[in-house]
Amino acid sequence: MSERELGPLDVAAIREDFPILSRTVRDERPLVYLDSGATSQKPRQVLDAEREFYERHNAAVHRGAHQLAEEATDAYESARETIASFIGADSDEVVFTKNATEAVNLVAYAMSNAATAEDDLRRFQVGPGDEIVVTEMEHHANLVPWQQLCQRTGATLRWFSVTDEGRLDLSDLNELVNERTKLVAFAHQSNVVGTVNPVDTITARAREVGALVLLDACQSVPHMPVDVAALDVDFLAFSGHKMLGPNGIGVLWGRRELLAAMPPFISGGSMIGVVHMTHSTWADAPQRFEAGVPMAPQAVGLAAACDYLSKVGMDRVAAHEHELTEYALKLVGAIEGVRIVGPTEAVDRGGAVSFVVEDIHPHDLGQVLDDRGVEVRVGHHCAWPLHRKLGIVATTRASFYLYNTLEDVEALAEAIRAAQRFFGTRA
Amino acid sequence: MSERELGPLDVAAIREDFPILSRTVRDERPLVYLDSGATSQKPRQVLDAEREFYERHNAAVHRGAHQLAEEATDAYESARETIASFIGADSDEVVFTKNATEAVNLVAYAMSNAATAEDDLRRFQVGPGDEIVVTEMEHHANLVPWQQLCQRTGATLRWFSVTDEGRLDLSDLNELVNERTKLVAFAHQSNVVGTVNPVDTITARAREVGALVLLDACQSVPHMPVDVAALDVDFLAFSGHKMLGPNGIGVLWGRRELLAAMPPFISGGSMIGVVHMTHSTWADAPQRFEAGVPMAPQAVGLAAACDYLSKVGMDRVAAHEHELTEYALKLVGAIEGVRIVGPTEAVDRGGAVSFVVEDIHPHDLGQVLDDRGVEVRVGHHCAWPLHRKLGIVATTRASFYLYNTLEDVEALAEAIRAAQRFFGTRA
Amino acid sequence: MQLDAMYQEIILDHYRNPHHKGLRDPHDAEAHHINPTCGDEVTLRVALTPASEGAGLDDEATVSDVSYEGMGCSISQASTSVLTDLLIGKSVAEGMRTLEAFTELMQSKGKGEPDEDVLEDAVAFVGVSKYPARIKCALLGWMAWKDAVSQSFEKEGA
Amino acid sequence: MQLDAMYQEIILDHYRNPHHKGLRDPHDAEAHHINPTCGDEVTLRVALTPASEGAGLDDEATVSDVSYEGMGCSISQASTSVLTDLLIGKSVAEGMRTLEAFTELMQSKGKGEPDEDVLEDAVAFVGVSKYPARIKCALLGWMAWKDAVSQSFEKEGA
Ligand SMILES: Cc1ncc(COP(=O)(O)O)c(C=O)c1O
Ligand SMILES: Cc1ncc(COP(=O)(O)O)c(C=O)c1O
Repeated sequence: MSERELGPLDVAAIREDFPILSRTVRDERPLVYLDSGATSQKPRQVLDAEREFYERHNAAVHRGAHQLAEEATDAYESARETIASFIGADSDEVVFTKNATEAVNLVAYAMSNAATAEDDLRRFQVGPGDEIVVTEMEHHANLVPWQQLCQRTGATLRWFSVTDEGRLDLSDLNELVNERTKLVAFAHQSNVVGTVNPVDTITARAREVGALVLLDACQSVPHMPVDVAALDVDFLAFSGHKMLGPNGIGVLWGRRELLAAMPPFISGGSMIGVVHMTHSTWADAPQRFEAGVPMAPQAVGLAAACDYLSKVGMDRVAAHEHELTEYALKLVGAIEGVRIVGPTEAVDRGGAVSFVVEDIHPHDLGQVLDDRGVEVRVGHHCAWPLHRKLGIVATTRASFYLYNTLEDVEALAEAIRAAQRFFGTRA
Repeated sequence: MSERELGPLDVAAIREDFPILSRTVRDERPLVYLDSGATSQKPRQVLDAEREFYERHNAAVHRGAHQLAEEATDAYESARETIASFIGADSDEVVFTKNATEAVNLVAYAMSNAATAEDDLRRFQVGPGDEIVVTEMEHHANLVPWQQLCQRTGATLRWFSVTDEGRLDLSDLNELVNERTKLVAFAHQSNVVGTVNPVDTITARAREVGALVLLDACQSVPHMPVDVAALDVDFLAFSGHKMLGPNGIGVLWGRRELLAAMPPFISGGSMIGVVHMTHSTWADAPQRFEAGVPMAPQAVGLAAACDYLSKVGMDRVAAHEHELTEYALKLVGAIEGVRIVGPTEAVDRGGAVSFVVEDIHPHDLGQVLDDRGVEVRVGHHCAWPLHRKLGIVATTRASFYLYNTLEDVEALAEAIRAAQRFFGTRA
Repeated sequence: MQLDAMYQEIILDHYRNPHHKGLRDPHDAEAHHINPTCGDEVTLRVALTPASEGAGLDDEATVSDVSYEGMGCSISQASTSVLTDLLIGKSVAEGMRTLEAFTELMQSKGKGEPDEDVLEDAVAFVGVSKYPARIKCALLGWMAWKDAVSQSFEKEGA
Repeated sequence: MQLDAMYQEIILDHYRNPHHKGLRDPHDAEAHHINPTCGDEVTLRVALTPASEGAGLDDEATVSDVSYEGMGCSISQASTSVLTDLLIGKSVAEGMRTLEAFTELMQSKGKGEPDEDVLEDAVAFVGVSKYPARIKCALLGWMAWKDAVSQSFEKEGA
């Protein structure tokens, strides 16, 4: 899309839609919310859509024949369509979970369940001698479930290491991903260093050896156009709450033929075919993976979030964040005593900017920033191995979204300098 | 509590709090919502509490140090306290799940995970020769997960059968629950026939043989006072959406010492102690069982629901539903050609009233009822084995809550007669 | 009262007096389908006759018999009864086209303008398409028929 | 600016010039604690001396040394430094009472009125108790101390 076609975001108008952004924190400081990587704020439109569901159409979906149940089911399935088309998928390939973490666990547990299933599910079965490959920069949500799968099955966990600049080291790609590899799981975009990983390179190798690929899209789907048709991965996981949607809903997208064959994870009502005391059969996907009364109002809210983002345009969102990221890298990177952790150029890089400030622990830094209304995250951001690898206990992370402004970046830089003055580490 | 102290519910005032109850369905018929057993409607107070969280305090809980994160964490943990005290529990014994189905699966998966865990978790381990006991009246949510556990581990599933009146047949209690029994799982109150099961009798026997007890409280916690301290069970599972709370949240209550020992189920962020590439350790309960960004706004909404119910008084709610149930059993039971399925007296029985109408299939009956605005559920209500046992393919179920009136019951009876006229089965 | 639009006399007639009910032999294949939400079941058999002496079973084969047993609501029972009237004597290919027309009608949300030449009595089900929860009922027997035919083909091929 | 209330001079002094830092021998037990949200760590050793010649290790034993190594924020580091000043030379029982008083102060939401005779420099942490996310920081060394003491007792008992 050309510059002209794209045009900039009307951030001021967007901010009007987010009630929380007009509140103040601490001593009446305006809120500078720079923690969207952890969770995003919600526009009025999303909250209204969810409430409208509760006030007008609320019923248990897929379980009733009366009018409310019909309307609720229709709202739920229409939401699935909206969300599917937001990522270029068909709606029967979209499974609702409670968050991205459950989505990853769903695949990991389905794989160990395949081991005790009667059918021929070789594609999903793992055991001693088989390997699962992850990366050192994964969020715990895309690491611990695979550790646990290996523990349950006797498979081996291997991983790509990370360079000092926070990029994946792919030099041993062909060795790491080999004939024993059953699945490769990695983040589309790092939640700590912002790195956008080379999906094509990795999936190409995975395809050569017949390994499945799961992409953790928690930090990509909210921030850039993502099209599963173009990605050539097998599974995609993301959370609603990071993309203007409600809490309590996540998505697992999976290739139709894989979802069709995969054994269930959580079992119970609405995911069954027939139930006898001694055995049960399963419904088709996606229902097979959605046991119990689902989070229909949250699905409706998430669909409203997709509509909101689509209206703004994901290209525009990405371009806006790119601008913020460049500015932040420049402004924050220029402060004496501050070191950006991760790529210092806004190339193949999203808007999570982590850094360390000499002689000020992130907790202490975060405290000073908070005191000035600048809300960032401090710690290891659920990526402990990445921090250990980079030789850092903890970092401070600023992360952006469509409602952030260049002034927010300036407030961040100014607050860092204030912390340096407060702790006497710089003049 | 004496009659005078108790006093009746002010149903008219209560109904004012539920926006959906003033809508109409089909040809402008007033809504007669008799499907609360599937899901309840939500009062304004609950929707307001959830929205207030989003608009004022939204942040990722337990993951940030800034003011919003503090407020969000505080709201989430205060909600846990409210919900805990609603069932007479301590808050660190309350685990949030997405629904009751996940809560049951959590225990079932923790048990199979115990098998591959390194620690000594004998209490949770099951394998060939061990037995899990359920009942024939279970909702699929409290049956299929145990079938699956048995499939994963080689343990044997056994069950109490059900009498023709829809009561548990406990004649073989001592044989069924024996030294091989590792866990007994059963419903506090049937979602189909309304039967309230004799918890004490069953738990007493389970205690004798050292079996764990899980109570499916989906249909009891919303409708009667429930006090875990008095119940002597080990686990209790219920859903928020059936008790005026939001969708997307459920509760697993567990005894402190069991939760402390139990291995995790879903793994990822926020449930860890330390994470290395090769291994991880776990946080204490309840965090250990709450991986990923949780459904904090839904927890806040559920706490508001508990507050709402407490203010009305659970004794009052139970008494009101008892009155409705008695009236329904009388009115509906008196219609020629109608047979109540389950106890016909309102003794040890809650407000789920299922029935069959001679020569009219439940689907057809439901259609006529719906045409008149009377919203009931038809089918097997996720309790297929119970229906098979009772020799019925499907039933029609009316289920009540605090917002239902005696007039709703009359509308139901009138609509059944209308269906009989429509299909020409009675004059 | 929208009920009359849904429960047209034709439907109630077929429900009360189902055609071709009861399982019969000979048959090439039998399919058993269940509606998981309500537990309704249908067991349906098809007998096919090759289009010409010595030919195999293909799209040109004639549906020589359809018989069934089942329990369920008026919609599922009547629609299976209508199915037997429509399909017995037709070629498999014609049968599949009828199935397609019927499925399309069911997805029309009450707005379908069915071709009476193709669907005959089945046009009466247009009202059902307004009730999403009932569409499965109407399709139950049809899905079983489709399944039984492809089983017949597979058996032959094996 | 609420920061000054939180980061009192005493805290910053201890942070910049920690007391008794560095692991020393002899010691009876060592505990390693981690704050899972930020990764901060402390390794802390205790050496206990029985209350009287020949007596076992019990509540009357004297805390003869506390030494530690660790990385973390000003609050966790300063509070561990303050801890060593407060506990070295005290009896275990007195130490536990101090821990209790400190824990209570941390739970006071900024409204505690700490007993300066018991808590000495540790009263400076009252401001921290207003920030729930930081309470764990302040308690990190204290929890390690409690742990090391009970390990010492267990070893003796074994
Ligand atoms: C008795 C019983 N158990 C379990 C469940 C499952 O609850 P949910 O679907 O909210 O997980 C229900 C309701 O559907 C129920 O009535
Ligand atoms: C890259 C990445 N993966 C996974 C997750 C887990 O998401 P959730 O906690 O919503 O399940 C997150 C966010 O916390 C993330 O940033």
